[in-house]
Amino acid sequence: METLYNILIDPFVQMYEAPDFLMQVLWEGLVSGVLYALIALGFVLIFKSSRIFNFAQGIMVVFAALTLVGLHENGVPAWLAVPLTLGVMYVLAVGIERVVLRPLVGQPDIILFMATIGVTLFLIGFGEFVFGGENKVMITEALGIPTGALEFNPFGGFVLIEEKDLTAVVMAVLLVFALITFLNYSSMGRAIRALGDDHQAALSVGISLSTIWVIVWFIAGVIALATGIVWGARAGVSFALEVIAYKALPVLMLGGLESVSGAIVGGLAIGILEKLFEIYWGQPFLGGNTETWFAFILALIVLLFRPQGLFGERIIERV
Amino acid sequence: MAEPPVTGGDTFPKILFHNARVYGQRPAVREKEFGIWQTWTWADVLEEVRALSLGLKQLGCVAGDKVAVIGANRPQLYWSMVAVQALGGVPVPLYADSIADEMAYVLNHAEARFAVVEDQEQVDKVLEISGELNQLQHILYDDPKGLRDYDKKRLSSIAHVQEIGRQILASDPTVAQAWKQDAEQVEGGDVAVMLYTSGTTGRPKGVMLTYDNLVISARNANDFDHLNETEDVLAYLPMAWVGDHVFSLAQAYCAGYCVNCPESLETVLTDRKEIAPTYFFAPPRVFEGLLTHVMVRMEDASKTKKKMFDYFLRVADRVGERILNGEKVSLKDRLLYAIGEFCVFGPLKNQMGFSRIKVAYTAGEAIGPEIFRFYRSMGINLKQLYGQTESAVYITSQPDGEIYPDTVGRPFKDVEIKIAENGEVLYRSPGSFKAYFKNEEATTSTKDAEGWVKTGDAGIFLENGHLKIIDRAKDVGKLTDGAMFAPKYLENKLKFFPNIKEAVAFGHEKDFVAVFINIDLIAVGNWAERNNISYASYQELAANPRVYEMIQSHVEQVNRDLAQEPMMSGSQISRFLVLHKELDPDDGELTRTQKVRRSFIAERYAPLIEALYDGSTHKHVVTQVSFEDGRIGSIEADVEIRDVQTFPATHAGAYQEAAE
Amino acid sequence: MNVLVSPEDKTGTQRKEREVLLDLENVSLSFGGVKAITNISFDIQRGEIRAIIGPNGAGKTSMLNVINGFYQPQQGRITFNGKTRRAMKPHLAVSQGIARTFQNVALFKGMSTLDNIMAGRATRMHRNMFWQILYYGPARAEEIEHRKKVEEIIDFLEIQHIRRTPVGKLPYGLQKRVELARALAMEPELLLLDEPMAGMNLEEKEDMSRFILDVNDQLGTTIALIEHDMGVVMDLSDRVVVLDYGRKIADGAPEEVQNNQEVIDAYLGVSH
Amino acid sequence: MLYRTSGQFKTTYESDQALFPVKQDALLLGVILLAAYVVFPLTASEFTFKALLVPVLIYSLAAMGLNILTGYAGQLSLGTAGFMGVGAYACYKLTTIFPEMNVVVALALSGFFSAAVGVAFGLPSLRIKGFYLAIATLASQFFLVWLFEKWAWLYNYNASGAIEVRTMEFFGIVITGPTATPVTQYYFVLAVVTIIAFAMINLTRGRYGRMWKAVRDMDIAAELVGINLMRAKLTAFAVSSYVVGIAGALLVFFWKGAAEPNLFDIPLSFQILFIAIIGGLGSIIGNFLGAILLVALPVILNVLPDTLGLTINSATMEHVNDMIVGALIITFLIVEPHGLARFWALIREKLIIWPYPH
Repeated sequence: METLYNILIDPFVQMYEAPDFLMQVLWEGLVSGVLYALIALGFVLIFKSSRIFNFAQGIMVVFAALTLVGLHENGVPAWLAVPLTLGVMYVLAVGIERVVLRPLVGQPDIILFMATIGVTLFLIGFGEFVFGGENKVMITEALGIPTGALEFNPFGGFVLIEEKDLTAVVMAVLLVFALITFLNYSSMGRAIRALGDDHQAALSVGISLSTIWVIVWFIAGVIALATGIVWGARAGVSFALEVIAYKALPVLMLGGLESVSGAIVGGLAIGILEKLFEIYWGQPFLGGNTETWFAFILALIVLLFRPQGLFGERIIERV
Repeated sequence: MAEPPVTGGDTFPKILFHNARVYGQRPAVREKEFGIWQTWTWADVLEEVRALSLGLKQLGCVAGDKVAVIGANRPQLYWSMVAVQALGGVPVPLYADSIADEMAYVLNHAEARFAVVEDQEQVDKVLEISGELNQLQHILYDDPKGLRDYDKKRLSSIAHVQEIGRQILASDPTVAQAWKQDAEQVEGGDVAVMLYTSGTTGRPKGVMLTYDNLVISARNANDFDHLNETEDVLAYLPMAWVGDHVFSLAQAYCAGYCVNCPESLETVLTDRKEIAPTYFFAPPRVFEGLLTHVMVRMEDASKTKKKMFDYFLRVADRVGERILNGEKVSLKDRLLYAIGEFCVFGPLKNQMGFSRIKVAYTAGEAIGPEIFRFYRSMGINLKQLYGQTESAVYITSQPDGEIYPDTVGRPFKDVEIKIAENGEVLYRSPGSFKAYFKNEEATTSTKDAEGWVKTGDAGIFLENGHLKIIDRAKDVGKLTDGAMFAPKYLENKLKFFPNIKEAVAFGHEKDFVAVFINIDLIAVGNWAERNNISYASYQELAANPRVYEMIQSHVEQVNRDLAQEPMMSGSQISRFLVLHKELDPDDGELTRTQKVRRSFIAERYAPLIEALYDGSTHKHVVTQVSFEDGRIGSIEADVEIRDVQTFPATHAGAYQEAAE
Repeated sequence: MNVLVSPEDKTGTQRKEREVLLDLENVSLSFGGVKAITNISFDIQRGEIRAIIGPNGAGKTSMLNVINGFYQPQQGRITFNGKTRRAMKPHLAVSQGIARTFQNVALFKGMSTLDNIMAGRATRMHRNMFWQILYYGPARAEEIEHRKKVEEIIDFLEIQHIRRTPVGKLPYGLQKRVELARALAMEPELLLLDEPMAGMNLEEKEDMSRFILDVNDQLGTTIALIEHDMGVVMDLSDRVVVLDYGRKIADGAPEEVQNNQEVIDAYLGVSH
Repeated sequence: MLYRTSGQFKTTYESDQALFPVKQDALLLGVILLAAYVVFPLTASEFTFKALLVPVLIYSLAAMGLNILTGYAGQLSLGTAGFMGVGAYACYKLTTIFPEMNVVVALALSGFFSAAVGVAFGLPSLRIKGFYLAIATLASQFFLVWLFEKWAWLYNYNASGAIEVRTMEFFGIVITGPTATPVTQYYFVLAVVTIIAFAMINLTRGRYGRMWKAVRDMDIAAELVGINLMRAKLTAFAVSSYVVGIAGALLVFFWKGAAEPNLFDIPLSFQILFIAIIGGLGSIIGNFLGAILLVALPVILNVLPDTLGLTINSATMEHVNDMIVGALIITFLIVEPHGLARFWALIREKLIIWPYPH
């Protein structure tokens, strides 16, 4: 009985009794959720436009961050390092289009998926080969990101909000808005969205498929860089970061592979829920570190009841 | 004549008893069906034949009855022949593709009381003519597909008849013994089978062959090529043809070897590859087609592979046949040949299904020397023989080590041969037929009182003792100077050049020999393409001077060969022309089997023949043609006529020596 | 030899008894408000060839999907072989005796012709994993027993030469034939054919018609068939039911249906 | 050229459905088995056993298990390493709880544990398809590794958090633990792999194989020919996880000797997946070819600089290795998306129709 009480009732009692701590937890969760959502957005963009499940999205985050820090370490000033890194991401997008996508066009999904795993492996090797494998510190200050912390005292308690996290959220929001604007109001954006439904229709807009692919992969690269900077500022830069790439996957399961809004809502939900679970249930009862799997199990359970995901449409099978 | 051999018996039912005892568990028949080679051992075959035989007996089949057998090579049809023989009846195999009219004639003439047929198609054919058939009582069929709703009063499946036989066997244990005793009453001198020959003129004649004819010939043939119970043959030629009857039944029973029936006519190639027969017969066109197939497929090969392929083919051409004949060949060549065997010949034989070939025969027509040599150089012991229905196949045959592309071999064991005044080949042998069924007149005109049988073919003996067939005896003529003129012989020599598709020779009662030539549009077309000669039609290509030059060189080559041959040097070709149109069955110039209709052509192109002999170099002609869509039109042409060089004879008088 | 063919003295008498094999009563089917089939009733008699025709979008394929349990109708009764049901798991259709082919060939592309047809015998094979692993004894015996049946079907439909070919490499007409073979391997009482001749040339159509008649005639299989080629429908079928916009507009012998004004209008009203 | 199939006709379905209907295939296999059972043990060094032969066999086996699920039944899985871990931990617990238990029995039983876990995680496959399922299998991956870390009972409360294999005997011969010789371990692994490989070949060419492939190629049609999708998918998960579990147990017991939870983390899953894909999905021999390539390559890359007289530090070498493997995967997918097995099949086909080009 007591165990049941401890598991089912007590955590909520704690939340009620220490609302400031709950708020702190929710904020932390929200920040992670924003990052998950960003990575998931990269996935969705690429999947929508080319039906490729881009496993390399997570590693592109690390690669972008690593390139930025690496350049700076080698004496490139920060204001130059950012556009240079964007240049590298563009080259990467072109390279992937030429070397991987073009020769493999028309192959089954799983083959393309495997190819992106190959890209992942290659990027890990390449990044470490060039910049070394050790953990690096994000050049937060050089980029002009504030590093202070804001203190609030709601409910007579204490909540600390780091300014770089705040910057992250703001940046993310801006990025998402920019992206949505681009997708909805530019002809290129509309072409990208149309591509998901019908290749021919998209081509009739007058933009070649390979251009679209390069652009989409480049946008994914930009998102990766933004995510990399923010996450790197929180956790340092190394390929250990790739774990967060995996986090985007349950987000995709929840939100659907093709839904931009799904990616955002799913990302935030998972960020917050996994944090809550870890703090109130994981650490007291399960020895902690439940964040590695919580999101997956959650997504799995949701999918069992809604196989089409939260935002997907019901599929009618035809023969 | 030789003594009838005693081992195994002198009739097929008796040999079957012997085989079931001696080779009981060895495979006797295989048939590709349902994806695998269904196999029956000799013991199984005896059981099947006995059941069928007793069932037939129940249906009323008695000694002396004729039973027609119609269809493709199916084990059940082969069994039905022996089942009938065991009752003292005579099987009469018919060509499965013969039209209803022909079939009606043969069935009536043979007085067939039963017909054993393959499938619905044949049943339909027989039922269609059943009104005209006075004797026919009952039809048996093998494949029941589509026959479900047929009236079964006069129709039973073979399986059903066998079931009746098995019930009789089960109900009375003495039946088996009685049946066997009855079967043993039949003797070697009795008629075993009647084979109808599709004569070029008149109605088909029923050739009656006795058990002795078949059994002795088969045993001699098996001895000659050392064939035994381990052989595998593929039964794919028409069952009504004497060759199939001897190879797939007589020799198979006598040696105890296994006969393999392909799944269908379309799958013969794959089936042959699977079985890889050890003993194989095919008419020249099969070998020719196969070689073309190989060469066409090799055209797409990569450059290096093609080079290697060509190189080893040259090696084979140089030494392959000598190695096959057991002659002395240098170690280096042997080594090269061995490498070629690994890289090319072995795989090629594998693809053609000739990996296990012990002996292969070709007969019926002249085979191109190139083609003949190709197979022999691959290490395939391909030989030629000469025979006909009336002789139960074997008249002459080439012994191992004495192989020539242009002969048909030495007289077969127990066969005597002589050449008549007019050049016709006559023989007397244990295989020569008893008589034509119900045709005394034809019998006496073919077979004389001493047993000499006219073959209808003209031939000569070469100094090496081999017989060489020249032409149909009735076509052989004489030039005005008395030299022998064998048109088909000349035509064949010309046709061995790939560029020449057809040739028609004239010369009987003329001063010299002259020929019409049809070029091969594909071969010459390729040559023209390579040499940048443009042409719009057959007619234009045929009239091209460079084509004429090429053909002229071929004709002169033929003359050069003829000059060295006994008897033939006098009939060298003096003049030729290349016809302005292709000879076509639609115009009646060829038969449907692509044979030249000599007299028709002579009539149709009389002006051209005239021009050949009046010395003119050009002749303008108008010819009527029928197009594929049935319209009739005419073509006009100015046909060039050329003179050809002839050569002095280098071989006169050889014939007389050889004939003695 | 050929066990597909019943003993010879047996003739097709059973067909004349006119026993109802499948009876549909007032069946309706809709997808989220869209009505695919509205209140349709008709029956299929044992041994007949029953055609279901109608313009595009008339609900023909949905009808087949209802019959074999792939779609669950919202209303109505389906009586097959004396048993009444509304819902059924689709994979149970085969063990009930219903097999079908598909409008767009639905073969297993990565498998050979032989394996595709063998897959049609899935419900009849039962040897457990232990024997399967050994591929010996009972498992092999079972495999061979079914291979024999399958070979008879291969022989029946004359597809011997493509036995080992991966079906993905076959021309369309042959794929259709393999699909029919797979359906026959299920030894169905009722065979549903969804446009068996779509996309075929004349010769292939003739072959297929012959096979359909053979199946009906020699194996005694009842056939329900959707087909656009009216000539084929008139030649093959014993009775025809006509659908339009999910409703039944005619039912009867081919020549009756052919002259029915409503049918003529339905066809004229729709362009193809 | 070498494949001369003429004259190899079949008179019974038994021979037509034999393991090797073509004589030359059987011959080739004989040669390979001879090499594996006789030539290698006589010639290989300790290093070769430890770095090449044993890992190749174990990885092949794991990939074979994955191939059953992904290549035959069409269910993409990214959680192979987790199931390997279940096999390894189950074997560890079995041998410590029942010290008398024969190691072969423990091995065989441990497969059942991974099979059970596999079926449990396979249940979602009944509702979830394609990439969604692939992501779902990652759930098992992360959850299981977390479990190996947190559930101290699994590693007998060792302070290190790792499992260590004690010395065990098999009919008097030491086969596990530090004192076991590489040759005996190699023979043991080889025997296990041989047996399972034959079992899988048999399984995949029989009714289960057809059932799985039908589900893979077109699940709706499979259902309508009467295949129970649930049963087909779950048996695939069970068989796959069984084999994978045994591979995991072999990995720890006969190669590494000890294991920490992170051994079974996602990189191992991916390595197995690479082997299966480069080897060829839907093939058994492909797994061996893929494992040879992906295991041998790093070893060669490590040895190569030494033999060339270059000194490159091992960390750099590892990075280069990653790059090369990544590039190789992409290249292979472009050149032959169906893997080495298809490559071999094409060569074999060429040899059969030789000298014809096609």
